[in-house]
Amino acid sequence: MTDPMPNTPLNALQDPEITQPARSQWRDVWDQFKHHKGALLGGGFLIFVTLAVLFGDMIWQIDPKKLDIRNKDVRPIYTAIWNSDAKVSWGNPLGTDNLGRDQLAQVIAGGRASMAVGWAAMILTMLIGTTIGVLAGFFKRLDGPLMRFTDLVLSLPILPLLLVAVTLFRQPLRANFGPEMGMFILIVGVIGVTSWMQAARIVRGDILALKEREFVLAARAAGTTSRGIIFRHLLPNVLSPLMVSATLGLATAIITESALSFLGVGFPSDFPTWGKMLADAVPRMQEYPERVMLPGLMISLTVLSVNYLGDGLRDALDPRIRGR
Amino acid sequence: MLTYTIRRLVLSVPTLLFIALIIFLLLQLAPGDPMAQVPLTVPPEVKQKMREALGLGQPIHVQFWKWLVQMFWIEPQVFIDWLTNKSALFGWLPDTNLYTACGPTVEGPCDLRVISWQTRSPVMDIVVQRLPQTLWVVGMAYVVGILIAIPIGIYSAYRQYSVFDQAGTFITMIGFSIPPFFTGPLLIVIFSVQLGWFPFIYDTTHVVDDWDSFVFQLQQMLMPVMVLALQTTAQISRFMRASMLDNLNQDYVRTARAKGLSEAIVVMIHVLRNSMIPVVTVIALGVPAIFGGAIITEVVFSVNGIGQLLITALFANDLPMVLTITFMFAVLIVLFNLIADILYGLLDPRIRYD
Amino acid sequence: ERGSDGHVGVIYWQAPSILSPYLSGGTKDIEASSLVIEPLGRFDENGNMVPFLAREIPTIENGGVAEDLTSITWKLKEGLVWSDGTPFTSADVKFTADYCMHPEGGCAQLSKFEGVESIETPDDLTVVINFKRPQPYPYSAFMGAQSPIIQKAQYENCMGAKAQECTDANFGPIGTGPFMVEEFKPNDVIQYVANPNYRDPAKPAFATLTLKGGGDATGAGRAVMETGEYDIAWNLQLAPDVLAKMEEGGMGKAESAFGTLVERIEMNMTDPSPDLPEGERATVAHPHPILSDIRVRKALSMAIDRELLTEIGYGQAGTPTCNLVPAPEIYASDNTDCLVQDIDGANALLDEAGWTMGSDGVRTKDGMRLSLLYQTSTNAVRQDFQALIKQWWEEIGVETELRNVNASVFFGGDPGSPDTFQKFYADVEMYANNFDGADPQPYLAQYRCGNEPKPSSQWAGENINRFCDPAYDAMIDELAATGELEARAALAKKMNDMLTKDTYTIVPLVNRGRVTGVSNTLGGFKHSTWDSLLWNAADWYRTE
Amino acid sequence: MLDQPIATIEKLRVEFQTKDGPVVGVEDVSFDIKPGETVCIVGESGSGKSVSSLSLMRLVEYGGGEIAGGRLLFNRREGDEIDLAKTDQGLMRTIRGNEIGMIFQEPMTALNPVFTVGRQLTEGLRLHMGMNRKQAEARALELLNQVRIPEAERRLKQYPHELSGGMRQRVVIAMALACEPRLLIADEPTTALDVTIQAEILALVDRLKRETGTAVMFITHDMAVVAQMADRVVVMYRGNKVEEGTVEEIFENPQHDYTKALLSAVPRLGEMTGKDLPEPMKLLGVEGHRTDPIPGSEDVLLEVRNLTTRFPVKGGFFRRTVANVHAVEDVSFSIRKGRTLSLVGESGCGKSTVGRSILRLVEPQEGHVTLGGVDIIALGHDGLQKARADMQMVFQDPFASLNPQMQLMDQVAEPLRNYHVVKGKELQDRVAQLFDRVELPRSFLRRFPHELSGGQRQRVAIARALALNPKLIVADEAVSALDVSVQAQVLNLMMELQAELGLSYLFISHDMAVVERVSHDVGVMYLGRIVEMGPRRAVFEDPRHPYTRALMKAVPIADPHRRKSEKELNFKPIPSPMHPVDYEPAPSEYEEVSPGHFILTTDSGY
Ligand SMILES: Nc1ncnc2c1ncn2[C@@H]1O[C@H](COP(=O)(O)OP(=O)(O)OP(=O)(O)O)[C@@H](O)[C@H]1O
Ligand SMILES: Nc1ncnc2c1ncn2[C@@H]1O[C@H](COP(=O)(O)OP(=O)(O)OP(=O)(O)O)[C@@H](O)[C@H]1O
Ligand SMILES: [Mg+2]
Ligand SMILES: [Mg+2]
Repeated sequence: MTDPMPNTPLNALQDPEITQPARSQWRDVWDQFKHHKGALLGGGFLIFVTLAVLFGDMIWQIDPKKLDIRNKDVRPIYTAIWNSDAKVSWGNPLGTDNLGRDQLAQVIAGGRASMAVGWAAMILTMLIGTTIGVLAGFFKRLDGPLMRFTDLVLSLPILPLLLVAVTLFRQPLRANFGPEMGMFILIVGVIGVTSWMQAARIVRGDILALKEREFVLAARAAGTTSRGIIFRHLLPNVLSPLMVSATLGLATAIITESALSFLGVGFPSDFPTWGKMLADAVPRMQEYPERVMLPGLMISLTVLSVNYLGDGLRDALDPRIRGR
Repeated sequence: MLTYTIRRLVLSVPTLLFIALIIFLLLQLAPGDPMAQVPLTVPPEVKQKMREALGLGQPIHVQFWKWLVQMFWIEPQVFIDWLTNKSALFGWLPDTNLYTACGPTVEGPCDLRVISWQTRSPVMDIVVQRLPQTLWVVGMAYVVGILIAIPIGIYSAYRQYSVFDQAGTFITMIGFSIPPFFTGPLLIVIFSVQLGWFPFIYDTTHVVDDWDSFVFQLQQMLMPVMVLALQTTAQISRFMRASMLDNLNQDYVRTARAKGLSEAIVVMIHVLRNSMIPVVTVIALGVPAIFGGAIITEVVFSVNGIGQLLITALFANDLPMVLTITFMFAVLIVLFNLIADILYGLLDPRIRYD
Repeated sequence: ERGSDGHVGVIYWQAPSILSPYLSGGTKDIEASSLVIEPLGRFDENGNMVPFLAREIPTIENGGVAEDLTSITWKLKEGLVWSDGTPFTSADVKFTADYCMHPEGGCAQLSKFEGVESIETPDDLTVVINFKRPQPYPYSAFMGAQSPIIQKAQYENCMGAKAQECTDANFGPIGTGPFMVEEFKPNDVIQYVANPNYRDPAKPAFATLTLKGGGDATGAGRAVMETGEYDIAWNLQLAPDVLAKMEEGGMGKAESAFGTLVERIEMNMTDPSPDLPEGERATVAHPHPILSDIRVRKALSMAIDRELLTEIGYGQAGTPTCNLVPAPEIYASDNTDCLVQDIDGANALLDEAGWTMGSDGVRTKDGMRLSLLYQTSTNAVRQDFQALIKQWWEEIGVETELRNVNASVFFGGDPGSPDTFQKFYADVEMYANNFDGADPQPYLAQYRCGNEPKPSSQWAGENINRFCDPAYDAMIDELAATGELEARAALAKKMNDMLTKDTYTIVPLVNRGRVTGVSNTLGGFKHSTWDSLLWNAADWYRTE
Repeated sequence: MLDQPIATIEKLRVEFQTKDGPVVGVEDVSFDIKPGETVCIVGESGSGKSVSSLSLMRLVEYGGGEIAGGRLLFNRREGDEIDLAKTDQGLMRTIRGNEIGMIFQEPMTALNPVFTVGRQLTEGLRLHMGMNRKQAEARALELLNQVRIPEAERRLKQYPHELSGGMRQRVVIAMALACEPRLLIADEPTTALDVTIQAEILALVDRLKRETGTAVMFITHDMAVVAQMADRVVVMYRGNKVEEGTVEEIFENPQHDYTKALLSAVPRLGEMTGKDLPEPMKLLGVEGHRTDPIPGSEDVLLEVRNLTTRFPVKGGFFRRTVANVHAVEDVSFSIRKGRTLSLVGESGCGKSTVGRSILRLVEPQEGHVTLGGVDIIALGHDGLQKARADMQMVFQDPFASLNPQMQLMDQVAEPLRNYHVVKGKELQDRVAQLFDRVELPRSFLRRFPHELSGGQRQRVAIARALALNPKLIVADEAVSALDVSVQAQVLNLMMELQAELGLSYLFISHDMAVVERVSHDVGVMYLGRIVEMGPRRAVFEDPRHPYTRALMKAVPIADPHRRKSEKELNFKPIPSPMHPVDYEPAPSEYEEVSPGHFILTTDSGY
């Protein structure tokens, strides 16, 4: 494994030629990403869950809202292993709830709502947070006012805001988008409006530091406008910290929605979400532990995989790590 | 440093006033009428009179001004009176009597405190009543969470990607993602129902005066504290780990090792001290949240702290209560932001504020 | 012996916020204050009147009630003292009435004193109440937990508008009851100690009582039946299987007692459409486009399987009913037609009404979809009911949108909120209601034309459905003038039927028992649904 | 006994386990160090110098490395010899800092920012020498005096950031010397420092070696430093030792190709003596490039008059300006077409600020800047953007000045896009031509900065600066971060471009040897002012201003026969450029000592 000794002084001074062919950035990101087992698993799980909640109802066609009182309190199929008397049925592999709704169908439908809330709220959070963070970090004049504004929003409790929003906007939203979509917009909106502050602070901090970096100065010297600097140079560089807070944001949005369901200010009662399934199952968790486990596990695993995915993406997107 | 602190404090006054105004306006938007509970039979003129007694029906800016006066002028007077008359610490001071309560027997000028619409009693009194349990349970949970989180964070970072690190990440994330309305009942079923070890209805009237009552206090605190601490632990340990990782690769760590210092000293003194700087500020920033952020846990264990007070007030349309509590949160947030900044300056000699 | 049994704990998952029934209509507040202040007489577990501060219940037979029903004379027990040791006199009783009837006081129990013209106190032990008109049921004032006697000395300066400012009195009333307030933490907990001046020297058996508020019904049930931390848990509206599981804990029982509490669906007779201008929405100006047709209402009722609802939601603690007034016996109509579910019949009825089934399973008529918004308060059992009923209604081609509102808001009565049950910005809504005491007259009188919640009355009013029928109004007046019990009962049944099976304005579902968790070691607890749950706290004792 | 080496490295091999499999840090290195001797390890960046030294300390393990083979024999104080490669970490701890001291490269980060200097100094003493606190403090004080830190007593209580870079590096040295180690490893101890401070530190290490007889292993990539310090030299190349010999042997008679090439690339102060014009370096083995002098023209391109730039310092309760940093004070000069003006001076004297003020990347307070007849200072926002097309900038750190997230193609195309010069296919061609120009393969177009070496990155930066055909390029320390060999190539490239395109450079540097090589004219800056300015030859061969003289003296010369003695060094600390708001500095006045050669006659603060 010895390097060929340079036979001429010329070679001695040349940099070792890069031999691999040029690769696209995304290929590179993927290569780095591949090394992170947790991220791969997390990403895989997330894709699986997303596909499952999106298309699961095509395969498992039972209506999640359909009540079947005769078939209530069916245990999941695997309980038969240790308890041969258990009421199980292949028609409801994961059992049914106290009104005979199929749990599998509910998990699928609930996941769709939870994931949609999570993603939408996260994207909204990131949009607001990034905009405010960039403006505050880049334009010195805006920094003070925007940061005070951030303090202000931080001190607003989410619950009163939601209640106010519900009373003010539910009617028009319901009229325009229907009860479920209207509530969805409302919840996503409120979560988005009350949780962007963390992202804004992170972005602002990073922008403040990046702004002093030489490549920004170089871009400015090359005649790039502020707009160009923000979009071409700064934003791509705050991507990896943003990624982390985005993944956390997704997780908190899912959890916040479930807390709202628990407090009874969320979706209509027959509209399943993981949070509501969990909340509904809590009083019977001794007799039917699977009913809390199922949505609980889904929430936890999703959050966990999102977190791992975020870790992996951060590593993959950070050129300092990728470069070495 | 002192100038900086004073400057920030002075600057925070307009910020707070502004925040108060925004909250006030926001709550005005919210529907709510304190006269909702008054029966129909009361004639409208009387209702109007009652409204006026509560300061309603006046133009918004007058109402706001009135609230400000009550909050910043009258309540402090009450507090000073209490300090000089009743409190153990300052009771030796000559008794003051700045505040004259309006009451059925009082003639002449009197001061009206911020009155809750729901209970018709001063808001501040109720808030003060709620402080002990909030601090015992929610505050303690924060402390416990931090105490658990920091060692976990340190060790996870020191042995990055080890089994401990992976398991720690896994467990803390699970802890982070499981809502308290599940963990709470779970603990209750296990520890109260099955094992019968702890009571789960929090007794807010319990007074700690001897060892036994202290033990009881610990028992009744344990479960809510555990539920809440789980979340704190999850978050702080992530921060701690990240911060440690940042510092473990610094040049000064190599210098310390080159001096022949043992690993324990290198990690626990050189690295930890630096890593704590950002974490301490994160911890300070989290303090305001503990006062309001535990609503669900408070409901599950009937702790009835400030979070529960806020939510009942909200549902009962008790505007003065909501306004006061939210404003107190805002004060805490602004204050702890300042504290976090000052702590940063104190902990990190490189930062100088002047 | 007084105080020998130590401590007793009561848990209410709604926390009392004030200790005066005159300033708050909330059950939690009324019942919490019932331990301290007492009325002249109460209703026992069977709905019978028992004298408390009065020597006996005045009747026409014993001469207490005037023949012409225009006055009632109460004789007070001798030697009664307030907990502070001062004597209890008829002046206190008269003061109580003056306090509540003060026009500026905002008294929440003013209806109890309706029709009262004057109160005389010929001597310290006699109270005479004169009515404006003959009062066939003269027991509304000073009977039951809603109108206890407060101490004149304590409240003298709290008349009228000042009532609100008397925090000390409102938080710590002086009473004649078995307990006195030691510490009151609003919305949290109340500590009581035995009243040293209680009239029966051997009672109460408990030296202290804690009334803890807050948490949720599940927690409250658990604390009594599974961990035994508390002795009484109030109002456990939990699914029967959940309650049964809790009873397995072995520390207590879920006791249910039936009264007049009926879980029902109310049909909105007016149009709640948001397209209407604010102020006209859900008012009598616009009849409901769908529900005005009695056939639709009837079909909706026929589609419901009340047996199943009861089994799922209440088990032993409920019976299916078709009546608005299910008790007392003599007032209960024998109406049982609704108990059998009839989907086909309902479908036929809707066909007949001109609602044709669409391809998506929803009926339409003249381009209008048979689509209803169904609201109720947030509560696990109610949500189960909603889901079940929605399913049945879908089977008859009715599209249903569900909504649940936080109970505090739903029943909060706030005219600013669009979500109160009075505003009824929905097509149908579900809740439970009952009447105090044993006389249904005021209850039935609620459905008078004009008594509906409307903008001009700040959305207050009890005629929730906006029902209006002159014939019914006439019966209300007739009932008010009838003194004879049989005739009253017949009239009341007729009125009940009119609201339920004749018009399907109110669709009763379940006659709900009140479920209370009671510790196995608590003796003497008598479950009355007619009065405060804690009405006989003086008689409680510890077994074993 | 004296001849017996203190440390012997035999066939050392170090591997790093990385995600992409094992990486060999050091492949095969053997040499020894005798007491009282300075062995210099040279080699370009990444050749394994640091890894070798860290292996000797057994610190590589903490960086993820592993000693895969070889022996590291060390003679302990008690006289027994042990193999450090096999010693356990417990025993190592008693050796580290005690018998082997180490000085690290970066004085800014080698000290823990949150502990006082005193605490960090005494830590090792208390551990190894068993001293109590008092004794340790006394010894620390003694050490600080030994390394000539003024006001040593006060320094002990200060935090690292309160000390200047030079002082910090001295503290690190004091720390390494604390327990009187028998072997001192200095890993590039002066790379980050100013020439003057560097000279002092070198002298200090040399003196310590002489006085205490410590063996020194001195790692550097700077051949001039080697010439000043070494007794023996070990040359490393890509993980291997390629040559070893006494310092004279290496300099006079290098055997290995790499050593030869390296020496040919080193600019030596004095090489240009007698020449008026700059000329590209002759690089060994690089055939066919011209090394003709570059004449330039006489037309003035850039005219700077009385440029003053100050940075406000805010403070007090109302955040008002309480003082100003006088970064640039009354500076005037001009640059002719096709010529290079160099600005030299110590760190913080305002060189960069001059460059940035000309492009108005910072706003100057006063003064006139005219570029080809355009008054830059008077321009509005749009005009300025247009004007910047004529003047471009190349920054110091090739890594920092390229956006890590952008492909090189886009980075070079950015100025073209900004000015809408060309579009589409044409744009790509243009960028490709620019790559050819700076001798980068076109296959690099789609790469990212991290995939390139430092020299290649700097070429990209130059290509970007060239994109708009500017008339002036401000090269702010454009080669300081590069290895000598790479530096020589980049310098040659710049000079070739100048010869071909008639570019003018404002060349900012603190490296006198480089400046001597490239400039037509030189300005020496001190504390915001130009203290001496004139044709390069005049300034270098006949420095008049006392500061210029001191600076020249401090520059190490890459010739082992011209070592400097410590006595010649005598520097004053630079005074602070911060002044209260009402401070009104006097204007600069110059005296022309020979044609075009001016020196400052008014007070410069030196
Ligand atoms: N922690 C590490 N992980 C992986 N590879 C490493 C690590 N440290 C050093 N290397 C590799 O070992 C080789 C030698 O590095 P070393 O730091 O010794 O170079 P150097 O000669 O000191 O360079 P410089 O002059 O830049 O300090 C390099 O190729 C480098 O990539
Ligand atoms: N943005 C700024 N704000 C405040 N002070 C500044 C700023 N930029 C530079 N200075 C100060 O101006 C002085 C000159 O700085 P400048 O960067 O021009 O020095 P330099 O000669 O380029 O130094 P170096 O060789 O270290 O790059 C220094 O004292 C520096 O601290
Ligand atoms: Mg190195
Ligand atoms: Mg500079």
